[in-house]
Amino acid sequence: MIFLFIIVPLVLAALMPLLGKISKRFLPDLLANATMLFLLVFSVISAKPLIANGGVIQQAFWFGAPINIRLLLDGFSLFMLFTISLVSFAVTLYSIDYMEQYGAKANYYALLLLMIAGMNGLVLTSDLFNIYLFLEVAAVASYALVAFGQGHDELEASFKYLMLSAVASAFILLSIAIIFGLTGGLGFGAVASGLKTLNIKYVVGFCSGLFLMGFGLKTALVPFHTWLPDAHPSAPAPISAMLSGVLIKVSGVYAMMRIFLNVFGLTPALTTVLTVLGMASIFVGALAALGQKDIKRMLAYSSISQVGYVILGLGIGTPLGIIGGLFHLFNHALFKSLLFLNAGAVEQSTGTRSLDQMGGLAKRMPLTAATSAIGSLSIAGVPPLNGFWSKLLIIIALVQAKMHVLAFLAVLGSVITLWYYLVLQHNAFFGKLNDTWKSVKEAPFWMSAATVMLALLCIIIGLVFPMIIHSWLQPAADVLSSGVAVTLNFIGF
Amino acid sequence: MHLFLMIGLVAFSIMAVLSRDLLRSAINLAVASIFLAIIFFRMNAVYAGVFEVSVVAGLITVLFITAIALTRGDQEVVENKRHLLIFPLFFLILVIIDILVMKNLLGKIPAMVSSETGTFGEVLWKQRTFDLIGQIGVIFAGVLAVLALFRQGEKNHHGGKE
Amino acid sequence: MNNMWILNMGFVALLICTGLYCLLTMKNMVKLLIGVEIIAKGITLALIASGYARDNMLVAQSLAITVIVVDVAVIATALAIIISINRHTKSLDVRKLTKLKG
Amino acid sequence: MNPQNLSIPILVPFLLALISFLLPSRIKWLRETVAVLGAAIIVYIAITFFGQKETFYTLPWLGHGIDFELRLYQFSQFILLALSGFVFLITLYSTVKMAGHSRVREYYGYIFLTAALAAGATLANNFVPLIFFWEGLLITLYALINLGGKNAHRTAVKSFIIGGFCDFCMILGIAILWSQTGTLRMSDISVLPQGLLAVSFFLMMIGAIGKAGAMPFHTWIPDAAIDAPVSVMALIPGALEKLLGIYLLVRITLDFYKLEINSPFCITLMIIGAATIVLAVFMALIQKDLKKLLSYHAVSQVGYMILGIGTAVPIGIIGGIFHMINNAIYKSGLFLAAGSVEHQTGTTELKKLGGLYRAMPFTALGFLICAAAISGIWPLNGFVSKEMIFHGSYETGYTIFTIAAWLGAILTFASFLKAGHAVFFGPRNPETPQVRENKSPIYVPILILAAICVVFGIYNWIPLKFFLEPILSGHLPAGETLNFSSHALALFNPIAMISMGCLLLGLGLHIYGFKRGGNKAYLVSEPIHHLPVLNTLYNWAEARVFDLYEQGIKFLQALSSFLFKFVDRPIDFFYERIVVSVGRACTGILKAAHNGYYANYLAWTIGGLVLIVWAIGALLR
Repeated sequence: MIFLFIIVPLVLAALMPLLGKISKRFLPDLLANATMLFLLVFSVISAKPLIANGGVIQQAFWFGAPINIRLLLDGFSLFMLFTISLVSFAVTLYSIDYMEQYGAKANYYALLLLMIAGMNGLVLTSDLFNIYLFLEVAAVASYALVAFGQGHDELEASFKYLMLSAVASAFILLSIAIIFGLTGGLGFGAVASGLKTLNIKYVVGFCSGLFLMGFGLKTALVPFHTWLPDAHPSAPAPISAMLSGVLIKVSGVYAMMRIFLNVFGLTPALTTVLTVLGMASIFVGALAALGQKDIKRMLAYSSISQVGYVILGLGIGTPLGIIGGLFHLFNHALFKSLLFLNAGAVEQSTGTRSLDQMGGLAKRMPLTAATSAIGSLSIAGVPPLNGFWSKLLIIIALVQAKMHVLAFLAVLGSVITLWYYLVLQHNAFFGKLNDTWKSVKEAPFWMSAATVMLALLCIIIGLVFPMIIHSWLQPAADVLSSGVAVTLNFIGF
Repeated sequence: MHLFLMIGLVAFSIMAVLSRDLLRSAINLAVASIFLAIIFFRMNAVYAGVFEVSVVAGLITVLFITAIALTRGDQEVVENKRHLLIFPLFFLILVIIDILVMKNLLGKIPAMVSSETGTFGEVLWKQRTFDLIGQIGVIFAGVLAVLALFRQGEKNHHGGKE
Repeated sequence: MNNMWILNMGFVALLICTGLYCLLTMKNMVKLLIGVEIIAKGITLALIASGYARDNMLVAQSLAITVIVVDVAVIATALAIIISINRHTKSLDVRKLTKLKG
Repeated sequence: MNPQNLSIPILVPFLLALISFLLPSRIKWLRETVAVLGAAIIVYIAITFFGQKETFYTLPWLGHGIDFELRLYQFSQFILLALSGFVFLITLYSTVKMAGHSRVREYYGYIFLTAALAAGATLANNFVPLIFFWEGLLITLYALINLGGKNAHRTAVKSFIIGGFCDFCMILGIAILWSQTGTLRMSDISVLPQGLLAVSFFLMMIGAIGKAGAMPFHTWIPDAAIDAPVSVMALIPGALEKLLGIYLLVRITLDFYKLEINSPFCITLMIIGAATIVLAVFMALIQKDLKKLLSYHAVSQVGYMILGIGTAVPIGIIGGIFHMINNAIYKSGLFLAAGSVEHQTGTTELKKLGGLYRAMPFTALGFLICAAAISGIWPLNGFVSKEMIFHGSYETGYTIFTIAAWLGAILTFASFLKAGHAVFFGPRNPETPQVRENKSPIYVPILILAAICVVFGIYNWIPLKFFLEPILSGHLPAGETLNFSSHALALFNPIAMISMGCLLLGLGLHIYGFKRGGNKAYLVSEPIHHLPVLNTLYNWAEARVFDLYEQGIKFLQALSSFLFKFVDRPIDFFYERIVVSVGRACTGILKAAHNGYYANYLAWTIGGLVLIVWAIGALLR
């Protein structure tokens, strides 16, 4: 039952406020973690065998009677489901200790679960309008979560995020309305076949421009990235991890790629625009990160830069590029959430996010420093960690596609990445211990558990990445690279 | 008639933007909503029209007015008067571009035939069931968001950064 | 029928641009929200117009209702944020919200 | 045997390493118990693996021939058994010796990690996993040396760089081999060393002998003898590195490349071997510190193995391999004995020791047997393997190498007479405190190793028949059989007579030096030390003139100061002024652009939209 992916977090989110009345901490902690663990295991054990022979459409049942909810599960959506579940499990684990300081844990978990339900719904649907709808579910929950601290910064960030995001959603919906007006359908299959018979490339181009802007804003592509450096640092650390780790990818990259590759079909024009935007993101993000003093803001800019790589890889549209892009998406989900969680641990222990005030924390927080070093090296693309392989795949794909200049620029961007991560690592964890932090303690158990888990995954995946590519990425990439054809098979829907 | 309603809709929207009093803006917006609702009725979209009137013209306006009342009394933000001059210019250019583009498009978009049967309820329940799940999610999210934002800090109130 | 759709879309464009103008130039946060609301109206109109053009009214209506519900949630959240900001800064001016930059 | 079981010898020590890292240090005996039991399990696994049929295991990994392939056959079974035996003995020994060390948790973790990596390197049947395990050993070695005293870090870096250089050569060699043969599966490769392949042979040979610690890649070993914990010395340079390095060398010379007797490759190997024997033993002779003396012998003995393998005649090769295992046994025994002495007296300087045989009878007994074995005294194992090497080198016709080996034998015996005399006999040094025998976990491993020395010497058919002859069995012309045990202990042939003569010479040398040195045993080598030409050479050697690493460092320092002035400064100017300022300017512009105004951000967004729609329109045209 794939439907459980949506309904379980939704029901639990509804129950959370009631549970919060009974038990302030224990029950919400337990249930939220149990849910995430269930989703993670479910996605690996139950859902994976379903797609052994390609995508399936599953119908939901209501008391034995079939109802009109048909969920599309294929390699791509399963891959995203797995990524979401993995990161959110780490995040809930981390939240057990971290969210104590904010209070209202039940409310927090309810919003987090809603966000996950929204993302899962987005990933599983096969209908344009539902994409918009579930995107909004996740987005509304994320506005509240960004502002969860109720401080001035949080509210300011959340307001800008909301206002820009609302415009983006509006443009996405406008584009959907136009397509609805042209084809009269909303399902992927109906739209794809309708557009095929209509042959109106300029209007489709206009619509893809609107989608690009809308989903690009959710993805934080330059020049639509402006909300991200405000919103991601202001959120509580687990939410930063969630937003940077998965939300921008699900509501941005997934939706964009699903529509462009499987519904519209990738045109050379789109490839050009996507690669240029990806490149711009890489550089703007990296250069802006270089000048940051706030550790979380630096990480946020770095997200822009890394998502640029993902878009660059996917935008090429060749099978290798798609694999590289998806792999980088997954890796970025791992190490960026790891780094945000570490930044949260540092902030909780020291009370500051400013890199200038830190220094030598490795002596007091060895585990945090070590995991953070793994994350930094991985994101900077140092072999044999996972980030290296995905960047390598993207660069090889660029060379294969005869885009040598872009390949060179991608390498250059990676060098800048290494630069500012060395700055981060050096200023925060190495060097002389600042006297202020003599009594700083290592992060509590669950927080360390989450970061260690992610760091270990970074290393293990770096070592066994061919297996990951074979079992998880290849089916996803097959779906994307087969283009519109795969969607037209579901035309009966 | 359709055209007049449309023009009315746009006009009240513009007034909502340009009006310097927030309360008046909100009311103008509600009026624009009513115009939209009438357009919906004329286009056979009865349910959407009812919803537009009750929710947008009603609920959202109430929300706006509550918010305005809650925030009033502090430093008032007065919009620049120049908008009264700039906006018509902007709007004129907009209309010209709009007319040119639309004229260009007239008759160029091919039509697709699609027909449907059943009643509104059937469609909503049988065909777009998934939307209902999404709606439930959005409503939950909105409610929880408001709860989260207006919660009284328990201990360790984090938001003390004024 | 098709030309009717294009005409409607023209008005949709006008509404959206009005909303964007509001978002771009206005100072008051509540006013900005009104701009968002105007854009939302334009989108709802676009949906209904599309359904009308394709004789797909029932689906279009259910879409429009969903959009309205979504809108309410977004507006409610936004107003909650605005009221919270107002508690901190005693102001509604969006131009004073520039603490996060760089 | 189930192929999947092949990964057990790698995974079990790895798990043990994890457990050792994670065990709480509060419970006192737990860690030691776990370590010893774990080591016993490793030995048990190795025993069950011994004598199994040849087994292959392949786990698909990167594709393109780069897979995780393991192979179990006679040779790797044997090496695996030897490895795990040493790990067990050293662990047992460490329970007492390392008990007071502050970082003992890391120590056991790294020991087991070393065991896992060494097992992996032994079993690997594909060059890429081999390199992976090989490099991993470099890292654990670095970490283990680092556990030592205050200068340990410098030595650790030195060992890391030297090892890294050798490994780099090996990787280069493997890369060439791959490009020429197109396969990375070790069991598939068998080529004639011609053209580029000859280059790759030399490169891989450097990797192998560098691991084994032959000249000129030996210089970190004497330094580590002082700085690293003695059990680490006994395990890694004493046993593991010899086993692995020589194992790889044998694989290279027997399997990967088909070498002719007396081909240039063999001559090169023999030259390296002979030079290593003689030069290192000269250095060993004059050492006044027991551990340092042993470490030079560790280098010198490698020379015998390389010489034996370089002869490319069956008896020489078998002798080399036999010498490898023998050397590992008695050399770790000697190191452990030195550690035992150090544990009680707190020093290993010969000058401060003396007459310990009464106080520490077991240590003394073990040391003496091992010392006799390394000197090649009949009927111990060292005698057997050295005789075979002498025979082998004599058969090639280049008698000069045999003579060099004999010279080495003379000096080895002399230096061990000196060491044994100075430590265990003679008058008690008044400075050394009252000592007594160590606890049994310290002397039992020493005695076990000494006992093996005796058994392998007298009953040399056991190792020869069970361990060594199967290795060569595939490489012989059809119909020929190997039987070395018949003449292994024969005293009455010219070569054995000469060897015995050499030992007498060594004894004479010792007595002469003892008289000259005023009856002070630690001074017996002074006459040789002060011979006219040798003295200068020794002085240079003490000043590390021959240490390629130190010289390389000096050269690099000179080069770097040159580069700093004439290359780096201009580049730095470019970098400072241009790259950084451009970067800073970009960052500044971007920071200014993100000014926090909502309208500004929205304008970007809408501008971007317009631009994109325009671009798509233009591109569609």
